[in-house]
Amino acid sequence: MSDRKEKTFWAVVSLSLLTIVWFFASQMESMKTLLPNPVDVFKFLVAGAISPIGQHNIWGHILWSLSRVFVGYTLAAVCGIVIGSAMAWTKVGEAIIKPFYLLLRPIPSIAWIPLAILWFGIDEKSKYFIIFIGTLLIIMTNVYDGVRSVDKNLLGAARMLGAKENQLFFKVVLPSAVPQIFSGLQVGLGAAWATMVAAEMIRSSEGAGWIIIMGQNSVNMVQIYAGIILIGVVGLFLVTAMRFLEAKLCAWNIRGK
Amino acid sequence: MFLKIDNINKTFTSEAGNNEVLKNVHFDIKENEFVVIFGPGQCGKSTLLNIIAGLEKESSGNVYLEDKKVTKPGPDRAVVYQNILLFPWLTVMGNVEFGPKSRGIKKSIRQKDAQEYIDLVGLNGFEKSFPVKLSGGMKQRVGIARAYCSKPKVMLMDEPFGALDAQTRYLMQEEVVRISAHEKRTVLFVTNNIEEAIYLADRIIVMTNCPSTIQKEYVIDLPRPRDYTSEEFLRLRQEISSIVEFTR
Amino acid sequence: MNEIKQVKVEARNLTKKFGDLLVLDNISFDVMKGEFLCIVGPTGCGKTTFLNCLTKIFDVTKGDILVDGKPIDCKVNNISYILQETSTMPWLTVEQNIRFGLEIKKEKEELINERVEEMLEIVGLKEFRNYYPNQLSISMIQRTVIARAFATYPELLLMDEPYGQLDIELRFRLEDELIKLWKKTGTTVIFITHNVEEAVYLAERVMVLTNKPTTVKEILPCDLPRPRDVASKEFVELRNEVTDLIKWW
Amino acid sequence: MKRLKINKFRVISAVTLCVFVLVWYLVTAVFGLFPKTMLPSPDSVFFSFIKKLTSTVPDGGTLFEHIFASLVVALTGYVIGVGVGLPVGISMAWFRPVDHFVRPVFDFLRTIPGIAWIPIFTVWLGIGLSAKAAIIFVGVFVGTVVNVYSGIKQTNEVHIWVAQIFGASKIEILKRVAIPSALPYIFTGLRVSLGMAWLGLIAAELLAAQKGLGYMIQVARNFGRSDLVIVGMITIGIMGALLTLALEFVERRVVKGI
Repeated sequence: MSDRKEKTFWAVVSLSLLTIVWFFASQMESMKTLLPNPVDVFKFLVAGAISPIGQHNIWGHILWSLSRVFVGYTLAAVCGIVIGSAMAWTKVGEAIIKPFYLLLRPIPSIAWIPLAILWFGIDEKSKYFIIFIGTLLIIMTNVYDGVRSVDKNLLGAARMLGAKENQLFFKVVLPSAVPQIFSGLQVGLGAAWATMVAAEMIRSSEGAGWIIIMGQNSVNMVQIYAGIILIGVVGLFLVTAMRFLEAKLCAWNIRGK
Repeated sequence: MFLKIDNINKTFTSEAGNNEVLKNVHFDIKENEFVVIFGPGQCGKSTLLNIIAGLEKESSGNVYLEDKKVTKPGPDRAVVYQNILLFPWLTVMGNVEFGPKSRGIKKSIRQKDAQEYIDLVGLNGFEKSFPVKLSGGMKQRVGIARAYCSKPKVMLMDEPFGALDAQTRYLMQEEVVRISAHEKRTVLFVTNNIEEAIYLADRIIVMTNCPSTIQKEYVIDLPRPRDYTSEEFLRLRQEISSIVEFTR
Repeated sequence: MNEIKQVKVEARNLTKKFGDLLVLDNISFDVMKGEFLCIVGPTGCGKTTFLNCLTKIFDVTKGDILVDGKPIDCKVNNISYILQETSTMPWLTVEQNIRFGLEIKKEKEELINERVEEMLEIVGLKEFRNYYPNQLSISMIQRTVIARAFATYPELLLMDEPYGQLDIELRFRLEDELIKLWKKTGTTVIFITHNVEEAVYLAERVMVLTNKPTTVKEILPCDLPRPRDVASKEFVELRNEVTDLIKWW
Repeated sequence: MKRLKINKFRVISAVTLCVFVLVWYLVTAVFGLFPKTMLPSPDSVFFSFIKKLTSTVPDGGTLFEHIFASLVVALTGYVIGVGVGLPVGISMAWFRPVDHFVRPVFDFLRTIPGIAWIPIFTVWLGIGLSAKAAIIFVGVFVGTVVNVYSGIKQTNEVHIWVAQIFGASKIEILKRVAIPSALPYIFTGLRVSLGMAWLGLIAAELLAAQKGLGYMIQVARNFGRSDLVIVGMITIGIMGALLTLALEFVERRVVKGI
């Protein structure tokens, strides 16, 4: 555990160092308009936590953003696991789904934004859709690879022990793919968060992405920086939460060893 | 006959050409007999075991278990593999009760049963451990308990100790003798280790390398536990080695 | 054996701790020049740690290792290492793998080429020189490793269960090949194995280690004539003597 | 027997695609269930595509001009991002002090999507090439560093031992062992960040641009030209796939034996 302490120590040292450099850089004349004082940014965040920026305070904005991610991501996770499994485990499923998968995969999620707006207007539905589509393909890819890479010998072992064909998928294939499905869910969550920020920056009246874009519109550098830090912190929190969940659910699979 | 291997041939066909691995393999096994198939190289032995297990299809010939033809895998035969093949996401208990569970046996009954076999292989106290936490020898014990727990008529053991180090291997051989004395079963055991063969077998079937055919049979009636250095043991070892091409 | 034997490697009071865990406890021994020493011990007794301490990959907590009376230094001493895991570099061809050690030692190009040809000849991989390891069988891979180790003409060769994963037939062949090379080059070999039969077949002396914390239990001379017969009475007796020493169950 | 089976599934794939296009055609061109601004018919998408090759309506550029503009921006950001990311990732993974100091900052910065930097970069660099390249740079940099770092970290210690015992120095081990063995990861990094570059590009062009594929679909959306939006998306997809293919071609040339 001293390893962990050491890590924390260096994290504190290097992040403080970054803040100090930032502080002195912001004091330089030439940087005045480009780099706000970190103290101001911090003050802005504290103030924003209590009194509203726009229609909500910071917590409200985060909740808005998280709710969008939650809806799009959950849908994508469910569909991704179901469709990905169908594509990997049944030949017919692969024949039907794979062409669409191959066609859609190279299109970045953000390129869907204009079409989404045409289809669903500028309200919540279009944001859900964009987050959904961006996350779906990532999760599908991982589920597909995970299910396909099931150890054939393990299937043989299960058959020898009397497992029937219809039991194999849920008893052997799916559990053995869990680590890879999980890493898909993890990457997918990061992508969902990023897509959400993009969607909010393009059209919204609340949320973490909105804070940044409002900062830009009102030429308020402090607000832009505060928004960016906010996005980073929430993203970090999401990643950590997923790691924690993974450690709980995949105790049998010691990853990275 | 209990288990009848009736003139099995097997040829693998690929773009590179035909690869004949089994040729006219024909023998019978009595109930509760411990038969070791011994032979050099990689060829044929495991394929034969897979055919008996129903995991691979013979090119010609038949396998009969209690006069019924074997066509697909089933719980009347259990395999203990060299690379063990535990389900890594299940605990020791979960692995051992896998067979009865997939046949829908009630939880209280199958767990009591599984516990007995876990105790038998000496893993009491490790029921809740996941396979990653176990050593190679312990994993193979789980594999053996899992195979026994599905109550097979025939145990097929495919070089089960090939990946273990020498000491663990000796220990596991002693364990197999102890366990099979306790739980009488028909065992078909494949190995390329001559000592292991003589130490374990009621009967040794010596096979040639590619394509594998039966070269000779030896009935071993030394009393158990056997002593690797006894006159008899060394004489047998010498004799069997001399008909196999690879020994030094 | 009428020449006077010199001490090649001298281990003095080797002690190694990982944190509070004592792995090696005060180990001392000598290896003679040109000797073939086998080290056996129960599974997980820290044999690999032991070997890694010899080469200072892990720093020892206490004690010294001397080669020819001076502290061991991989940059000065010419040492080769053969491991149990496949240690060929997968991104290099057979030939490039064999060149690897010579290039690090910054040998002259002509010498490198000469040695590579010699080694390819000895291990019989001439036609496979431009193959990558993933195109080769495990036996060819191990032979590449052996060629790489011998190519530098090492004064000291360390082997850590090099044949542990091979099937029995191949192991026999490579063991004989190793003996041939050892006799030819006169290098000093320290060979770690958990396979007692292998140890007794190869060694001039067998050193038995105890379970953790590892100490030296006994050093047995092993002077059967070569080629040795594994089924002979003397061989089996010696083997059992060693087996009894390492039994822990 | 086996060949016949493969054909069967090929047929299913082809039939599914045909049915898809047919249904699409029926609901749009024949039954007109959706307004043109929402879903164009497949044939109109096709003809728009042909026309867009030469036409500059409504966004002031032909398809090729937009592709070219996008490629210049994407590749500029990509090359710089990889150029900086490679040495940073390698030194973070190989030298402990660098790891200690840079890693925490990096771990924090990587959770911020490249898109979020857009307002800052537009203030710093305007809305020209450099701002967009900078946005792409961020994504590419992160993708490269993450993969290179884990690649170097996963160097098999056995290989390091071999080199150490032959007497190699730390720099020599990096050069001869760690980097070559990390090549597959490095290429994964290059591939992942190529995707990032393309994504960042579209985002940047949606928000601030006067040319490029992202700009094109944004303008098409404003005019309610769903057909052009889809043409743009397909082009974006095809270009992305082509770039990936090119990279994979290079990878097969460079990475051997692993």
